[in-house]
Amino acid sequence: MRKRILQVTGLDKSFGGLHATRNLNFELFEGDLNAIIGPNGAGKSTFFNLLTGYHRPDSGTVLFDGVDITNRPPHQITRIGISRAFQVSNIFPKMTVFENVRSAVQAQMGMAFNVFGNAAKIGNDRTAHLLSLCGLGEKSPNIAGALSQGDKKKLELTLALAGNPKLLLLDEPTAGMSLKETRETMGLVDRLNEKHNITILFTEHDLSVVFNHARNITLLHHGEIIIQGAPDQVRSNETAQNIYFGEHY
Amino acid sequence: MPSDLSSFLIQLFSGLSRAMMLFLVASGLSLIFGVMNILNFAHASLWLLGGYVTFSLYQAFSIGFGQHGFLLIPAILLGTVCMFGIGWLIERVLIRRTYAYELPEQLLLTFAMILIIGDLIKLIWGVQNRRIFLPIEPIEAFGGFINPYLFIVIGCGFGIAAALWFFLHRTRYGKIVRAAVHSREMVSALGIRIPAIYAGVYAMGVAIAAFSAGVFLPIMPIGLGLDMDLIVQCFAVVVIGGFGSILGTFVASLIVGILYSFSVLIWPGGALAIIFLILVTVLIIRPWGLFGTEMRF
Amino acid sequence: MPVETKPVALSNETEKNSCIAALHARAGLSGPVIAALGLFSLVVPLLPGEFPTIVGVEILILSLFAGSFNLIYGYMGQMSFGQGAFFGLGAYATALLCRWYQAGSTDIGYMQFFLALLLAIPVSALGALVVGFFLVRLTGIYFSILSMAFGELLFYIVFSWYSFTGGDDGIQGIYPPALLRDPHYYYYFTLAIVAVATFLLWRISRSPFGYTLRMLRDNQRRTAFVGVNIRWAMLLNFVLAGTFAGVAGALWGPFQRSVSPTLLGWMQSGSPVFMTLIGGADFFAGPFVGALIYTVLNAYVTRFTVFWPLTIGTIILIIVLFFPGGILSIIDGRLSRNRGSRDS
Amino acid sequence: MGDSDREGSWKNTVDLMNRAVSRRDFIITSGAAGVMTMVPRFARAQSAEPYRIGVLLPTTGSGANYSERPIKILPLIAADINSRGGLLGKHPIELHFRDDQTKPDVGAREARSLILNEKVKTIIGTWSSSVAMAVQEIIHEHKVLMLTATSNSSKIVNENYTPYCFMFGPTSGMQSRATVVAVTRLIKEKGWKKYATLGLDYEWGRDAQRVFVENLKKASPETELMKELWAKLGETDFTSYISAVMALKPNFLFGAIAGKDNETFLQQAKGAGLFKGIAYPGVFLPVTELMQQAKTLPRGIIGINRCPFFANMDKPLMQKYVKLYKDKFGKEEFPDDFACMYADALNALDQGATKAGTVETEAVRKSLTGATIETCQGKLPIRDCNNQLDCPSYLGEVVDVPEYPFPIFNPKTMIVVQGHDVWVPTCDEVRALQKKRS
Repeated sequence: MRKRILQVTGLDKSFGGLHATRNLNFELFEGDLNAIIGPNGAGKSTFFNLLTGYHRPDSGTVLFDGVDITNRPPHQITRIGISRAFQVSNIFPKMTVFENVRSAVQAQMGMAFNVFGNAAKIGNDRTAHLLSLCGLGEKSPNIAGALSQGDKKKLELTLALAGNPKLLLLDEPTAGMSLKETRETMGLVDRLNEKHNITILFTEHDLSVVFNHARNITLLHHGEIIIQGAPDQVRSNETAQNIYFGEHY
Repeated sequence: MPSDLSSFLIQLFSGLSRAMMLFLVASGLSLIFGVMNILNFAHASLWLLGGYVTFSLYQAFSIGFGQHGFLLIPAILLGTVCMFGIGWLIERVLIRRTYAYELPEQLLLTFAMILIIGDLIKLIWGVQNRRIFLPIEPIEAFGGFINPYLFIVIGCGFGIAAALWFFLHRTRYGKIVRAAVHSREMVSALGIRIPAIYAGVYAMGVAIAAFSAGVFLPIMPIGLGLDMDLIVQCFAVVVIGGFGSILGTFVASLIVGILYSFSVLIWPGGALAIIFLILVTVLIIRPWGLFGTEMRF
Repeated sequence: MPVETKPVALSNETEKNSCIAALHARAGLSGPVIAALGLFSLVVPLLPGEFPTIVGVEILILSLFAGSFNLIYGYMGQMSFGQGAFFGLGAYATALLCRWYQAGSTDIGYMQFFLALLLAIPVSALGALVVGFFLVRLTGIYFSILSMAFGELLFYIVFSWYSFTGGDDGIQGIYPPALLRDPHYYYYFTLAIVAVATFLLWRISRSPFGYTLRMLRDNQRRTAFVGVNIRWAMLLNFVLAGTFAGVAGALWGPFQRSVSPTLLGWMQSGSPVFMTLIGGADFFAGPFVGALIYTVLNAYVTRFTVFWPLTIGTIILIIVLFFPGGILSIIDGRLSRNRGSRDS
Repeated sequence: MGDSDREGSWKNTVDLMNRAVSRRDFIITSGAAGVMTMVPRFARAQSAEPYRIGVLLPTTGSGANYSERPIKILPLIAADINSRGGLLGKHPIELHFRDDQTKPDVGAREARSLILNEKVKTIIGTWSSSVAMAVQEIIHEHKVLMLTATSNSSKIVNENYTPYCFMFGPTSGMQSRATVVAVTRLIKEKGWKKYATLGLDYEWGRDAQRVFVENLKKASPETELMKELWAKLGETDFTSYISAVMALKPNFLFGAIAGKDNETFLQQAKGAGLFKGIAYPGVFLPVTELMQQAKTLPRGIIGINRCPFFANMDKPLMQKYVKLYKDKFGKEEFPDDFACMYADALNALDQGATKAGTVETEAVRKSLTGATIETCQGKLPIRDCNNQLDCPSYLGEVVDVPEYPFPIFNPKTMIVVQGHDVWVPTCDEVRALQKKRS
């Protein structure tokens, strides 16, 4: 029996009367590599925001690894083990790539408030390791703000990994990437899941990516779960096709 | 507390006149920030400069046409036009260059302008206080005396407020300006020339300030350092009302002006502290002000 | 941009070039600049006349003041217009305790004097803690305005609390102990304190916390999502900056022999902003270079004109319009260009 | 300027200087302060070292309004003394202007700069008392003389006393007590029973109000204080205060308001009809204000000032000041209280040096302390326990007269309160107030 790592029950959130999520029930098991799909405005980003404490839910609970994290702020949730990569890259543009990741590593080590240590001597190995893992080793000395769009997304993922997460939330990890970069990134995602045993939940527009990599897919529409299941199940579901695939197929 | 209705009314009108004075100076500040995202530290200094310009125009008219109080009206109007031009020039020559920069540089630029304008006034007009004499006689009202000029001030305040409202809601240019408050991108996407709007708004803000300085000349002598006394209060008003919201500035002016006026009776000496308390409370609970829109940063 | 942390061509720089270049590579432009300033500061009292030493003391104190401000601005990315309040709090804490010790005479013992200086640390830290508690909820322009509002509030309290602070008259007759009354000794005394404080600031700027600040400057949301409590980080930094400003203020009173509420006012809060921008906020050494330039100009320009505001206003205007990175960024630009051409 | 001065005579220098000064704005001169005034050097070989004097007055901010005439008259007085060869006939006076920006720490720094760079032996000035007290510490330490008049906190001569500082005008305490003298007389005359006060909420305003209220309670215990109102420094709109006072309906209002705020208040109070039913005795109305507000000033209010030329036109020194001033700046121009007091200060220095027979600071200081000097208000002694000039305060009703294009105090009813009647009575009491200095 695999361990249940995330359990969401009855999650509700509305903005000014508009329901962004409605009575969401959702769970993830350790080692999952699952995806959430749905048309624009389906509530995917809101769902991530609720999980990571960026928004507070109106009602419902989020249990992570047996801990209730429903109303915790983002930094605590991150420290507990949920990391997040954003759709639009959220990096530290004025620092070098290496400093970006090293700062995040030091934060993960609980040293963010260490006033008298020497930052240049802390966490370098892990930083270098993460950078080479994500294929950014060469770019270490570059200023992050000057990276290409694809490299920024990679850096975004590296920053999320620096938190040493048990659960990694990826919001459209390949948006704006070339085909080659997409392949590299999703390869990395698979490796992270298999070798490093990180549970991963991602959203994606590119359905071929979703069906090739996700083991379990959840379809959201108007903040509600329409269907949940293996890729083939979702692909063949009629409601899903009407809502979503109709436009594509 | 005021013992009877008449003194209550007089105190109310005093508060209204203070409110209108704050509004006239602060509305330009609010407008400039709302549209251009620039905190114009130098606003009160430009206000003061407007006062000096109007003073000199009045002097010149008096020499040309003889002493007459009504000459103040063309002096104020011409002074407003002059300051509109100066405002336009400042935006074109100085402010425009800082749009690419971050907020701090813009703050600093206007901060430097305070110092420069102060010394320029000293160079041109000297250090003496300046005033305009109008033979104002108190009138009887509400069972006491009141300065009739207060009604002119209050009238000007409401007039400018109405004119601004009309401009922003009923004219094409005004609608563009309002749109620019909400989304700069959208306006430029419509193919409207943003730079012209910026220059216009900046100049308009300065012109309103100059207008009010002219209006106050007969009851408020001007001198060096006056801008420093005023600017912090204006900031308070703009922040309480919400940046960019003319309505907010108007309401905040009324709140501050009237509260100040009555607190003079209840807690003499504490009036300023009350303003600060309101300001701090608003900033903590609702940083974007009573009527402002949430921050765009 | 944190130029001092450019690890570009780290290894061959050190081997190839002189000692200065090595320092530059390791510590950016700031390393050699601070080293040069430090060496220069040792010989200032040897200059003819007493006045350069007096200006020197001002430079040292204001350097620390500007350096404390730059923790908030250059590193954390928020513009504080209320830093003068903590400078003033430190100055008043020291002044009040000094006055208490020297009631009835102008003599004060060394221990008492040092205690009075030390008192500035908890007082300004506490002040910054209270103000910071409210302030760190805001960023951007709202941070600036609220910092100014709180500064004015503290100014107003000191200004009107006659029985305790002496109101707007201020407090006069704050003398350091006998030996330190000589400006030369006071200079070296200040130099020692400022050197220690600068070293601490330097360590902070290179510490993990220093990088937490840079993260906050660059991207607050991401900072929260790497697991940093951004409010606490901003608050800690605000308290640190306030404390350093307070130490600077503590040194100011006994040097000027008096304190007054204008030290807390918003125009006073403007001076570290000017200094930092003149020197270059992206450099650790920026505020120090800026303080040097600003203070020397202020001390000598007033001998020739009363239009000091016009002078400094024009300088700031030119810097903002044409050299927005400050003096050091111009030098740094030159250096990197030269190096670039050498390398290629 | 440098060498070109050596050829020209002193007169040319002064002419050059005053041609600039005689523009309506003195500011050009003071703008070039460091350059214009520093080298009134004689070509004569026998002239000894010049006597350098620093003039520290604000030309920035709200205090600047009152610095104009002192800055204009001081070079004239210096030129006059220099026409005799300077102090002791051989030490020509050099004046160095500095702007203290009305900030105490700027004042202290400029004082140090004047002492250390320009080697001044005397500093004349400061407008704000807080600046004066900051400067006092510096001059005491460097043993440099300070002659002050405008900044008149009582602390300067009492609590913060230094033997190097001389006060040439009445202190705020003396002025408030003088006002009480006049007001007590009026209370008896007019049967006033109750009053209110309106003060500016800063040290001077608080101090002036407190001394007035305390002393009035002693002098006329039955007069009731209805309410104390406080306005902030730099208030631009007094309307609320004015209506509050009018609602109280006191017999009279005591105002501790000075400077531009005072003018703002008067202008707004007049428009609001405050003076129609409420007397306003004791408002600070220096000649500066009488001239500047010639048109707007409400007639009939009772003002106080420190050194009005019109009350002393029988004194030779005052005649000289007025003549010097009018010759240079035009018929319509008169020196104000501040100009006269600072002119007195410079003349006193001259007299002190002559009496001492040297320009050495210690000797001059000792010769001035306790001396009786010639001033534009006649022969007046300098108190030996705190260096306070025994100068009177003037209270009078604002009226128009044919002689001047601006109102003055009614010469017939003007009350002159002598300094020694209102200062801290005995020297022992003064010394008890003074703190020990090392």
